[in-house]
Amino acid sequence: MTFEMLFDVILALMLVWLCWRVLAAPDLFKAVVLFIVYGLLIALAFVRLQAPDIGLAEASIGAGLTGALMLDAVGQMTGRRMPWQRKDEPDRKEADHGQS
Amino acid sequence: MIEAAIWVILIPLICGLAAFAIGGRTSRLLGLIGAGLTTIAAFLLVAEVWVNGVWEYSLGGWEAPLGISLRADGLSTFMIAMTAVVGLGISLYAVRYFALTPGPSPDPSAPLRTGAGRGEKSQATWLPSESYWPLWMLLWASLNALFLSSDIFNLYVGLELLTLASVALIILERERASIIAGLRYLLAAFLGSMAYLLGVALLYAEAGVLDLQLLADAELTGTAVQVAGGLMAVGLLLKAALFPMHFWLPAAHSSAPAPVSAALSALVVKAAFYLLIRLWFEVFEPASSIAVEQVIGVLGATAIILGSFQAIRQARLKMMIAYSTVAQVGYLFVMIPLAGSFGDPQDVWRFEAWTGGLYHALSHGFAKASMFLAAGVILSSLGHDRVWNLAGSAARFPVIYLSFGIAGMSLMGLPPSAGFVGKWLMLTSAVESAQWWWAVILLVGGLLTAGYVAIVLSQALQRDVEIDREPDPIPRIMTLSVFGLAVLSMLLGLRAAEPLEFLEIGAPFQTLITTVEE
Amino acid sequence: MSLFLIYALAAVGLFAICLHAIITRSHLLRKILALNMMGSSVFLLLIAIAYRNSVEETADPVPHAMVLTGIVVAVSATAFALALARRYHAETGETELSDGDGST
Amino acid sequence: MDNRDPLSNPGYLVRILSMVLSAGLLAVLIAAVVDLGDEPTGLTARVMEQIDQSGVSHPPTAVLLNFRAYDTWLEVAVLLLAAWGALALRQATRLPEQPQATSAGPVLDWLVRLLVPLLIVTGVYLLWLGTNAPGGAFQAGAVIGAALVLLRLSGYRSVGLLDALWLRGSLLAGFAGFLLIATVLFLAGWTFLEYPPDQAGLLIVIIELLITWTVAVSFVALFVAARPDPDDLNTESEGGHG
Repeated sequence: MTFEMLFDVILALMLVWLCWRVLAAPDLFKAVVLFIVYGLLIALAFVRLQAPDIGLAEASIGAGLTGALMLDAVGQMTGRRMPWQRKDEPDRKEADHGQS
Repeated sequence: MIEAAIWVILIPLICGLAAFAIGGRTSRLLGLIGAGLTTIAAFLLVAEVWVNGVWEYSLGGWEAPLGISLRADGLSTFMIAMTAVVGLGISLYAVRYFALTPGPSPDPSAPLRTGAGRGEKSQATWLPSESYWPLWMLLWASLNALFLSSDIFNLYVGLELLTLASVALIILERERASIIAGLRYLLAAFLGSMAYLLGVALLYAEAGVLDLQLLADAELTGTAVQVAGGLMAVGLLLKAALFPMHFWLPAAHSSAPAPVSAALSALVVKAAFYLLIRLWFEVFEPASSIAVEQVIGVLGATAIILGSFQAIRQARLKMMIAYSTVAQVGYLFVMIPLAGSFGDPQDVWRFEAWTGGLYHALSHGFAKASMFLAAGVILSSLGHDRVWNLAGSAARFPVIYLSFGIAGMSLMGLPPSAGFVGKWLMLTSAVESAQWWWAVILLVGGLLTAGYVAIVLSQALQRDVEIDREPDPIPRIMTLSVFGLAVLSMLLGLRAAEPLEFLEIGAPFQTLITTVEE
Repeated sequence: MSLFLIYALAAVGLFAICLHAIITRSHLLRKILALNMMGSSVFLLLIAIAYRNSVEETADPVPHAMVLTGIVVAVSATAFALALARRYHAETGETELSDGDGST
Repeated sequence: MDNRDPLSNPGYLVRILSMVLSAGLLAVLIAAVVDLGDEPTGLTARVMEQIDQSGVSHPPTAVLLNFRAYDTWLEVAVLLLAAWGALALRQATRLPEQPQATSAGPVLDWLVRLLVPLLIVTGVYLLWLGTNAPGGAFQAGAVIGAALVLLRLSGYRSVGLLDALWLRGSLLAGFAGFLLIATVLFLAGWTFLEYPPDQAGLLIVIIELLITWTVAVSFVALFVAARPDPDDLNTESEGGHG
């Protein structure tokens, strides 16, 4: 087994492990961060498979944009304040209050 | 050559786009124009295929393995024509539906409906009626695109387009129940798409082409092909809501506005069914097996029995009709073991079952659209759709209930309805192939259907009952489209010869067809 | 073992894990994450197939185009699902779909 | 309610059934992949044969925007529907601004001022690159969209500046461009979705430009519209919101 192939095997195993972690990590915020890492590694796998432009799309859309959407959603649905939310921005809770 | 098939996709897209861009009250006009022109184009296509046989077209001038081909055979054109007539009926109905108050849900507190359809200047907010037309046009276009496409990956994109348009229409009124139902539908359909796409990937890896005809000619067999077929079938069954993958359907179909419910039950479910039939009998025929086909048939039979029982138990009319769809979808899939590899290639009853299933799809399309539109009238006029509180309402809108009854007869399969023709063909096939168990299921299903239709009608026909409030008058065009669709589901049974002959054009049973005609 | 086989096996493994997660995880975000990752597992398989189909160092561009299309479709569906899930959460405070409609 | 363990248990039976199902699927899929083997199939050679007539020299771009342009067109429609569906969840026709607040702090502010132009330049470069090298409209649109989201998050005005008409126009541009070009050429007697060989390159560039802009705006719209507007909710306590 060549060194390069070893790299590919490790990358493939990391993908599987990350996927499992994303779906099993108790903390959703952590799960989304891992999801972004997963997206970047998928992009890396695409580059390894001679598809650099698709890797670029996966990194920017699959990991970047989807990750940002997910983070924003986690912020709302777990009540966690995200770094970009100002302190004076009305808290998410306010939108929910009195309804459940 | 006018290439009517291209226009069947282009017209709704152009009108939908214009309706998106302009918005406001103009969108309704554009939607109506789109519906009318698309119907005309659809029937031009029917004439073209009837005269010239199968129509094929390479998009962009790039021939099949490299480019994407469109193909209109009897089956495709049959579905396009059905979509056109049902779609026209739904469009005419929708013109006035979105002008009615208070809308389909008895929730007067929602502020968004103020001004809907009353012609007020409403630049600052999105109104459901305004979004309806462009979305409906896109839904229609995606249906036609699906029926015409001959490329398995293009079909995936078409399926996604159809799903997103459906969900956007379900949530049109922005009500809580419909948002939940839409979300569940979106997730289920997304899962189905992924299974389908994985199948496409395996199939491409095996065969190296994406075109349906080339795949069919390759007569594929082997593990990878069987797995691909299984994945694509499961994905499509999920989208077609075959038991036990129907969990998303009742809520989604019943919580949408009536014209949307009608389109979803009558047309959208059929698109997944159509695609499955096409793949099953053209591409995966050599890789299929009796056992798998019997399993699908059993699922269909279970859907018929359980779906009908659930329909009988429902307290809300729209929910009842939605469960009825679950049951009727079951009939469509009983066709698979009948038309499949149980018999020898030269057994004529396979072809009979195939046409029977498709004719059943046609009759269900008309009947179910009529029923959902009727339920929409009842709901918006009475302000509720509780089955046990319908007493006496038949006197208020007799034509609506008459239509409901006629459509119900077609669902039951009573002669001379179109439902009867479809069911009769499937029954004959079951008897001729000595698969009598399907015949029993078909008959029992008919009785159960009679059960829930009778509940509604017997309630509505009660006399001398106090009604909570005076129902609002119903615009004539709505009554007319409900009635028209129901009558068509009956008339198509009286004149079944031509449509059945039409289905033979390019059907995947060529050897059988010639024997029938000799 | 070829590069194709390594990544293709990883892809089907990812698909199976995601399926399990979609069935058993009830939190909406988790379901959406799993669906999205299921999509990228199929894309990985397609890219591996494209690599397998290489002719003289050029990978098959047809699966590449399919994946690019698929990525955009996946992000559209994901974003739409997120918008619906967030609206649902904001209205009810729920993070899971309840089986409220009494289906079997 | 929110602090409940997100991995709430659906019950043993479901988990075991799901495990069995997934494991079975995995076994079947592995068998399928092994069955496929390493024999190349596919359309590589055919694409390379015809690429000279496509108007672009980068194979994936040729497939996306010429050989299989129909897919790409429908894909833009999918994006349009998602953005439209998400926007239709809210009543307002314009995208709301990020609540105006104090600046994000000098460091972050500086970072944004640096990053945004960089991202936009990268996006345009990717678009230009796409005709003959890895890159393309969707990647470019995503990067520009990211720049716009960043602007928004740091309190600058971006897509909120688009009024209702411009917002619609931007969402529709890619789809409409395709539709217009295809319809006009079709009426002029060409095959549907066929480009005249001389103009193929130019037409593809026009379509790519439009798609880039649409993708960028759609992504921002999806990002913004995903946030529920408190005024839109179907609440039991009506009228409580300003």
